Formats: sequence, structure tokens, C-alpha cells
Amino acid sequence: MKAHSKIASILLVLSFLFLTACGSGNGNEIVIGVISPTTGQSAKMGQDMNNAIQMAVDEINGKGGVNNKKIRLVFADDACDPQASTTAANKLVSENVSAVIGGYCSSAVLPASGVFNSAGIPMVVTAANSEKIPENNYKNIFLLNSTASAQAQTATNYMISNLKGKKIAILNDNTAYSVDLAERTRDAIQKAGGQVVLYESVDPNASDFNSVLTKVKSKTPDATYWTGYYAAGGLLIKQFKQQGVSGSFGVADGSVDQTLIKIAGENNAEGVFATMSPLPQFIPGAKNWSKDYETKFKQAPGPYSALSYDGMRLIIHALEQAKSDDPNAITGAIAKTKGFATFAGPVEFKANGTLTKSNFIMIGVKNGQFEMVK
Amino acid sequence: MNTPFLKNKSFLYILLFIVMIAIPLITNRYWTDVASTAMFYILLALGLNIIVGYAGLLDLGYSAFFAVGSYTTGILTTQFGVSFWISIFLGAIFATVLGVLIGIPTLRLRSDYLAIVTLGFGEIIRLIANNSKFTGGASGIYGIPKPKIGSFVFQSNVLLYYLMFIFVLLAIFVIWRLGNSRVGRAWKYIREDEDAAEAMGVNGLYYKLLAYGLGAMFGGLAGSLFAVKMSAIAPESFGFMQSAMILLAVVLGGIGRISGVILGAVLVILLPEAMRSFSDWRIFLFGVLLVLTMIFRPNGLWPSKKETEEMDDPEPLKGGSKSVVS
Amino acid sequence: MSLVEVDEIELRFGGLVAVGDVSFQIEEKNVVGLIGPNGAGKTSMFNMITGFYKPTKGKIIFSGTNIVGKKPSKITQLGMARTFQNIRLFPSLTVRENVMSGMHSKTSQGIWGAVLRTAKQQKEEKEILEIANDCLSFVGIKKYAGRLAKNLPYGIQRRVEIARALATKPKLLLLDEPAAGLNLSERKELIDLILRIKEHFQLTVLLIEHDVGLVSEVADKIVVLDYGRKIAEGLPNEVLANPRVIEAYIGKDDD
Amino acid sequence: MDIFLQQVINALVVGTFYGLIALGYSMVYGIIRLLNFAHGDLFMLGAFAGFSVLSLFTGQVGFIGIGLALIVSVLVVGLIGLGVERIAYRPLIKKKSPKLNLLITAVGVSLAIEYAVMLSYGPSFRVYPIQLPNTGFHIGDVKITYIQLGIILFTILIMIFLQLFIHKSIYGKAMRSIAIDDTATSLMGIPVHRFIGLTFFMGSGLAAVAGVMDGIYYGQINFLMGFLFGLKAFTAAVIGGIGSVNGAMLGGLVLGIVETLGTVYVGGEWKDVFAFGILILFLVLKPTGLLGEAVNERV
Repeated sequence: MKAHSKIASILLVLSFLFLTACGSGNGNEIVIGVISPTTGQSAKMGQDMNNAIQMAVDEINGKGGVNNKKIRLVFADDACDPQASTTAANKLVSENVSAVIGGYCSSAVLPASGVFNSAGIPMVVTAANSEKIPENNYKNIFLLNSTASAQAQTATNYMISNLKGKKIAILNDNTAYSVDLAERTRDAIQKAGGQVVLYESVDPNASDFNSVLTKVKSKTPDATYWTGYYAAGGLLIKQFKQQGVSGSFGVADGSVDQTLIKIAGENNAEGVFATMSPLPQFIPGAKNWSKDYETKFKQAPGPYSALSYDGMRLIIHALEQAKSDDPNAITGAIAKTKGFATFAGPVEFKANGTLTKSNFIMIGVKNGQFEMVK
Repeated sequence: MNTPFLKNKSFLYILLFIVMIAIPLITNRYWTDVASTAMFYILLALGLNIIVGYAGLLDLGYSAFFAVGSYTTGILTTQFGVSFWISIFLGAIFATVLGVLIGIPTLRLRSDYLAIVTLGFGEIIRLIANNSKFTGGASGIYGIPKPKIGSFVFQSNVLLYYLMFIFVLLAIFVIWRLGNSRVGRAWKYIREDEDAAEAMGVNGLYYKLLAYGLGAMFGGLAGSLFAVKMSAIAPESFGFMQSAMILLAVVLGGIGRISGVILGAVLVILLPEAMRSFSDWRIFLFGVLLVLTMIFRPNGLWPSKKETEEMDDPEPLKGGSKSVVS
Repeated sequence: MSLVEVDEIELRFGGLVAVGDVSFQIEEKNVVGLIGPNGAGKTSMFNMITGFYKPTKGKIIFSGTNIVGKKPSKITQLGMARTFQNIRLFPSLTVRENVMSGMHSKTSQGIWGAVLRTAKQQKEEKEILEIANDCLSFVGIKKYAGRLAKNLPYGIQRRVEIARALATKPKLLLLDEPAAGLNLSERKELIDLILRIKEHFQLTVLLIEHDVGLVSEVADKIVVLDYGRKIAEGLPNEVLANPRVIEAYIGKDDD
Repeated sequence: MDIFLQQVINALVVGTFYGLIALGYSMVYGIIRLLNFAHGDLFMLGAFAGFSVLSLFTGQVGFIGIGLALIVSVLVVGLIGLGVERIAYRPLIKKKSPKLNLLITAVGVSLAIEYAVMLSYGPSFRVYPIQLPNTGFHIGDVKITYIQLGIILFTILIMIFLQLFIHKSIYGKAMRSIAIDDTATSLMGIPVHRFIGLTFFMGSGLAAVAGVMDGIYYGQINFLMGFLFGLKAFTAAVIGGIGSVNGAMLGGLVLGIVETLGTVYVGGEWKDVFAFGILILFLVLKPTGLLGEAVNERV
């Protein structure tokens, strides 16, 4: 008796799930999908992105919507995991979204972009920036954040020209994003006539980097550049200073977070330089926006909030241009974008979906805060 | 009273089969994707069940075999233009060989040591995938083509779902027959009491290796299918969490029994999808579930087999004091 | 002719000599009893013959082959079967499956046979089932065939273990304290069973027992161990009258 | 040469942490032959308990604050360790469940602890509310900070205390006799479960000490930090000989040195491959470790 009632109940659960799955938007609204990590280790980043996207949508809906239709957002959690990401992407496709925005971890964006490509839905990626994404040559995937090679170039220029560095050490945390950036920085430095005295990977889950840093110290570098995330970055800075390694320490955009300074300790972090996509607090025109964001969500915008806000505005702009919510028309309109104004300056795309112009800026830590470097 | 019950049960199995066939036809892309994920989890869980459920060896690094299958298909199809069908075959062979190579020195160890060794080994495989050039390093391999027969390409999710379904049916058939054979019984004897099994002439090491190799093979198969389904693979997918989830699938439904393992795999995939808003609670709840299952229902959620009394020899026997076999 | 020749066997655990310099023979179709007080080295002796312990010195010849250093499973395949002092069944398997394990060493089907269900495999499976049922009937527990081993009373579990050993079709059956924990009527049934086994299967039996009375009722020959050494060997009534044996037992009681 | 010596100092500090966690692993395994998979997570819990205590202080935290954090953390985590034994393991041990079930339970406990902490403290890294100065002294070109010295000295103190406790008190004898035969021990009137509980409490407490010291030294904690550390600690326990107190410490130091040398001569990304590689080598070639005694399994 028990066995078959069990199977029956499984069938019941299954059919229930399918029923709830059905039901999609009606003709009076435009459905836009948001894919970002809202659970797992990067949950905060995803939430910061979602907030900014919601803010842009609320603004336009407050003005009566676009093309006389209101925009409705559908959120899907990719948990920064490739497997969860394809499921999330398929969920959005099933919801008949017109376009998709989001994408924080490159490793999750890679498989998801394949799903959107085969479904013909445009995606505006507002954080992830691995070079592997454009290498697929998908015509409907657009990267609003400059890719690793642009950042590598910005970092190289700063270290070689501004710091007058010759001997550079590069450390990465062995994740897709970090290795990619590290490799490109190494190549750029060598091309610019600098010398890469040490190129190493560290385990981001470890907390003791002294052995690597002793190795760095022995090479007496003029600058050390870290391409990983802020948690390990903070510890590296702290132990870097403890050991008294020569030269300055710099980090890439993944480490630009107030927590980096807290982990490292204010004294240790002083003078650390960073390459970063434009944060609202560094852009004169974005001061008011940051304030609005804080009033609305009771917290400061995250590193990718501004880009996500601009990404959503870009999609709205494309909807207006295309005068349609057909995915293909939106793709076409985004590809044809010319000089669309964002916090980081005017935006347009190359054929592979990356920005024509790098938007990276140099910032540095002063008195425990990140500030623009003049 | 047995016959109507049996009929009822097989009726339900047929119904289940029809539902499984119908899923992509009556639902949307999302549920087809979830169902495909469930399919390949079933395959993984069935494979791990040979090792954990049948032979009683705790393997905490099963995702290593799954990684070998994935990377074999990923590398061969993208860099050498090898057909998927050859790559899945080779993937299964590599996984099996690796399983045997790892098994020879480690299967002599005590069961708890084995658990940690397999865990360490799983991490080593993940790190190799992460640190090596030929595996695409940390960003993995992308642009893996879909399988095809002649000019027919398994392009859509639906076709891939059916492909996986066929593999799952095949696996059920093979593992069910193995489980009910001399080999399957030998595994269970080892699981129940290795010394006693040895005393009955069962070569423990040989059968443990066999279980390990076969389990690895199914892991490799599932890995190849995973690679073509995802089209991009990265080392993140092959960590300890993956191994733990597969283990949970095996334990939750009913360790050692095919129907239980399938139920477990479906639950492990379906529950988090059904409770998306609780997803932060997911792994916590899974951990608690593992503990509760072991304490209260060590044989899993699937109902246990009934014991039967048989008629025979008139000579009555008086039992002594009741005891537990230790 | 002797089926087993134990030749100057020695077993040390570190510095401790558990069994030292013991030799004896087991003649074919005899019931031999191995007795001795607690800690005399009976079980160690037993574990060496069955391959669970490796002796540090000496030879054990079983039907012409030296089995020292062979795995237990290999020794079982050569025709030896054992029971355990503290019953070692496969607890969550049925009694029938337990007894079927005995046929493992007499059959050969592997993966392909199992998956393809070849004619040969099916024949073997049928044979395994038949023999298992026969053995169950012989020890009188067919009724319990479908029950899980762990849910049965002690006396029945003992019989399952003997049935399982019989299913290996052994030349030599080794019983490790089969009477331990049995009540009087069960003990009597056990004596009957051992005699029936000997007669019906024409088997050789090595019996380890604490219960000297039981051994003297069934054994053709008795070997006595004390402190790891052999102190007597011979016909039951001779051995039991041997003053050294009496001293070993009584001296022990006085401790 | 100086660089090599500096690396040895680095290795010593890491090894100290591994050793402290390995102690608890070893003690629990020594007494009930259970591989407490969740042990690394107790270390993590210790770090978080210390975090909570130190967060109560405003302004500069002195030695009193650190002492308080250590004591509270040891008590809290010790009790949680006791609770885990009581709730998750004891029912199975009493039922004489197969070892497989116990191990699976341990994996479940580990996941539950990790994600319970994630749910209450959040998934991101937390910064320890204490910043100690970088000052230290030089021996030649080798720099040793006072914190490093403090950690090493404190650990040596704990080791001495443990040695005395195990060898001079009834506890050590009871522990060994339980390991040999728990039924016989309980027949002799020794409260076996109380001693098992005490072992869990002490093992968990040691992990908590390591957790707080880790938090203070590195300054950053996360709910998953125990997983890798636990594995490494197990490796250390195996290298030293599981069940042996001195072995656990020695194993920790050996592992620290192996990892550091691996980082120096091969590369940081292969560090863990070295650690797990040496674990497998030891288990296969010398399962009793450097200082362990052979354990006979009863037939």
C-alpha cells in the first residue's frame, strides 16, 4: 500500500509544480529578466544589482512606462554557479522575457549566455567581464563593463607610467576572472617594457599568504598587482605590510569594496591603488543618484549598482528606439546604440558586444576611503 | 492480497514512465531543464549507489569521475573535433580506469579513511582541472557542440532530455540486473560484513574494485552528458558540494534501492526549485535531513521491503533469546 | 589420510605468543574437537586455519596445499567453511540471501552474465537458489527464508550460519563455539545437527568448544590447548582423563 | 637562506593552527573511532563565537577582551560539540549502526553547522573587530611578529597542559580503556558516556581556541573557513598518527612545512594538491602515521 501511495504523491507534487509554472505576462507589459546571484557567497552583489535595476524600472513606470507599456521584472537566481545559471536562464526564457540584464560571475554568465543566444534573447551583462564571453561571438550578448584587456591596460599604464615601476609582481586567485585579468596584465606589462618578476596563483580560501609574500619580497618589486577578490585581497595587503615588502600594492575591480580596507586595516591599506569601473561616488553627476538610492534602499549602492542602473536604462532606450518589445528588434537597437549617456560616459558597442572605449578609472585608498586618483 | 497490489504498483510505474516522456511536451523550457538536471542526477545517484549503496563504501569525491567524463567530452569535442559518441565512450573508460587506479591502493583502507581519501582525491582532480592549461584552467571549456547522428543534431533541450532519459533507462536496467545477481549479492555481503563475506569466499578487494570502477563509469557517462547539456564547463561544478548533493540523493530516498535512489535524486533537484525563496536554507536543511534520515530512517524514505513468512518443513523450532547480530 | 595438517604453527602479537609450536592433524570424515580454557589460543588457531590471521611460523596443509598467507576467500574456495563465535550474518539481508552467499565460491558469473542474463547465468542462479533452499531445509529453517537475519532469535541465527557454511559445499567445516548462548534443548538439537551433517555430507568437522561435554559427545578426537600450547591429543575419554587437561581446567577455575 | 628561514617561520604558524585542530580530531577518533567530519566546522564556530564577543567591546580591545573571547568561545563551542555528540552521534552508536551511517551523519552535521552560521552571520567575510600591531623583532633578516610568537607560545602551553591532563589524571586511563573495549570499561563502573562527552568537549574547545586565534591573527572569517582547515587538520592528524596527541602537533608542523615548500618551489595553486597528496600517501603507505600505534581490528 505504502509504495504506491508514495508514487502517487510524487506525481501529485509534480503536476502541482507544472501548474504553478505556467502563466506569463499579458500584452500590456514588457517582461524583462534579471539574472544575478541572490544566494550563496555573492548574494550581496546580486542584491545591489537587482536594487539598481528595480530603481530604473520604477522610474520609467512612474512616467507611464515605455511604448505605452509598463515594464515588469522577473528575477532569477544564478547563485554564481554554472549549473544553477542554466536553469535560471531557461526559467527566464520560459517566462517569455524580451531582454535579460544582470550577470555577476563570468563562470555563470558563460553557460547562461549560450541559452539566451539559442533563444534569440538579448542580454546586457552589467558586471561580468571575462574575455571568454565575447569570444563566443554571440550577437545578442552585450558587455557594459569593460573587459579584462581594457582593465589590464589601465593597470599597466598606471604602474609603468605613473609609478615609474620596472619590476612588477602579479598575483591572482585562480578563478576564471582573476586568471584572465592576470594573464592580460602580464602581457601588457611585458609589451610596455616592464618586467614581471613574479606571477603566482594563491588559494582564495586560505588565510595565510605569508609564504607567497616572502617569495614576492625576495624579488623586491616596484609594484604588486592583485587581480582577485577583496576577501583574500585584504589579507594579502595586511600580510604584505607585515612582511614589509617593497613597492606599492594595487588591486583590480573585484577587490574594490570597503571590506577590503577593513580586513587589511586602515593603516595597511593606505596608499593602495585600484583599477575600477566607474563608481557613482567618483562621478560628479552621480552624487544625487547615490543619495536617491540610499533613501530608497536604506544602504549605499554596491560596486555594480551604477552599471546595472545604466544597463537597465540602456534596455529601456533600446525599447524606445525599436518601438517594439520583440527580442530581435531590441538586439538590433542595442547594437546600433550611439553615444548613449551613462555615468561612465557615452557608450557604444563593437561587433563582438564589448564597449568601444574602456571605462576604467584609477582610484586609491586615502584615510580609509577609496578616492579618485588625480 | 499480493496480486492486486502488484498490478497497482506496475500501473503506477507505467504512469510514471508516461509522465516522464510527456514532461517536455506538456511543460515549458524551464521545467524541461529542471527535468533534464534531475535525469542526470538520477544517473549520478545510480552510479554512486553502486559504490555506497551496494558495496557500502563511502565515497565523498564522486564528482571527480563526473569531472573526468565532462572534461573528456569537453576537450575532445572542442579541440580535436571528436564525435560526442566516441567522447562519451572514452569518458566512461577514463573514469573507470581512474576509479580502478585510485581504488587499488585505497580500497584496502578502513571505511572512514576511505571517505577522507576520496574527498582529498576529488579535490585534487578539481584543482588539476583548475590549474592546468589543457582543461582551460579556471574558466573551463566552452562552446561544446551538441551531439549529432549524421546530420541530425540534438540541438534543443527537449531532444537532450530524451537522450538523457534513454541513458537513465539503460542505467536502471543494467544496475537493476547487476543488483539482483551474484555480483550484486557479493557487494551486499561486503557491505553487511566484510569478514563474513570473505569467509564465504567473496574476494573483498576484487568486488570493491568492481563496484568502484562501475560506479566511476556511470559518473563518467553522466559527466559527458552534463558537458553537452551545459555547453560550457568549469571547475566549480566539480567540488565537494556536488559530491555531497549526489550522496544526499542516494541516502535520502533509500540507500541501496533503485527506486529509492531515483526518488532521492528527484527530490534533491525538485525541492530547491519548488522552494526558491528558501534557497538560502537549502543546504542547511539538506544537512539536517541527512542527520535525521540516518537517525530515524536509515533505509531512506522509500518504504522498506516486507519480510515474508514461508511454509515449510514441519519440524518446529524453539527460538532462544532474541538478539541483534553485531 | 589427513585432510588438514597443522605443522609447528606459531602466532605472535608483538612480544606475546598467542599460539606456540602447535601441530596436529585432522583426519578425513572425522569430527575433531579443539578445546581449552579461555585464552588458550583456540580462536587464534581457528583464525589461522581460515586465513584471518597469518601465522608467524609454521605450515598449514589443507588437502595437499599450504594455505599459509592465502586470503580467507581463497581458502574458502579450496573447500573450507566456517562459522563465527559471535555470529556474523549479513544482518539486513534475508535468510535466503544469507545462505546463497555460500554458493559464491562455487559459481562464476560476472557482470556480463548478470546484465545479459545468459542461459548459463540463469542456470547458475537456479542452482544457487536450489542449494540454498536445500541447506535451509536441512537445518530446518526454511520457514524463515524470507525474514531478515537481524530480526531472528539467536538460536535460529546460529542455524542460518551453519546453513550458510554448508552451502559452500565444504570438505572441512569449522564451527567456532556453536553452543555458546544456546539453552538446553537448543544444545541437544545442535548435537543432533552436527551428527546429521557429518553423516549426510560425509564431512570433516573441526569444532572449537568451551563446552567439554558437548565435544565429548560428538568428537572422534580431541585436541587440547592451554596457554597457546598443545597439552593433549587423542580419543575423548582418554584426553578427558589426562591429568594435565584436568589441571588446566581446574587450575584455571581456581584463579 | 634568510628567505628559507622566513618561510620556516611562516610554516610554523600555519602548522600550529593545523596541529591545534588536529588534536581534537585525534582525541575523538582515539576514543570512539569516529571521524568527526564536522570538526573543522567547530573551529569555524569558535572563530564566530569569538567574533561575537569581541564585537561587544567598543574602542580598543585589550588582553582582557581576548581572554574573555577565548573563554566564552571554548565554553560555547565545547557545549555545541557535546550537543552534536548527544543528538547526532550517540543514537547511532547506541543502535550499533553501520559505520557508513555514522559518517554520513557527520557530513550532514558539517553542512548543517556551516549553513546555520551562514544564515545567522551572512555569507560574506566578516572582519574581526580587533587589529593588532605588526611590530616584531628581527633575527638577521628574519622577521617574527609578537603575535606569531604569542600564538606559538600559547599553543606550547596548551600542549603541556594536555600532556599533564592525559598522563596524570584518571581521564587518560579511562580514555584508553574505552578505546580498547567500551563495554568492559562500562562494566568496571566507569561512566563511559561522560568520558566520551568530555572528549568531545575538550576537542571542540581546542578547535574553538584555534578559531579565535585564527580570527585575531588573520582578521577575517567566513562560514566556509572550516571545511578546508578541517581537511588539512585531518591530514595533519594522519601524518602524526591518529589518536596520538604529540603526533597531531607534529603532523601539523610537517604539513605546514610541506605546504610552504610546495608554495615556494612549485606554486601556490598546487599547495592543496601537495597536502592531499601527502594525505593519500600516508594512508596508503603508513596508515599509523609518524607516532601512532598500530590498531588491531577485532575479527
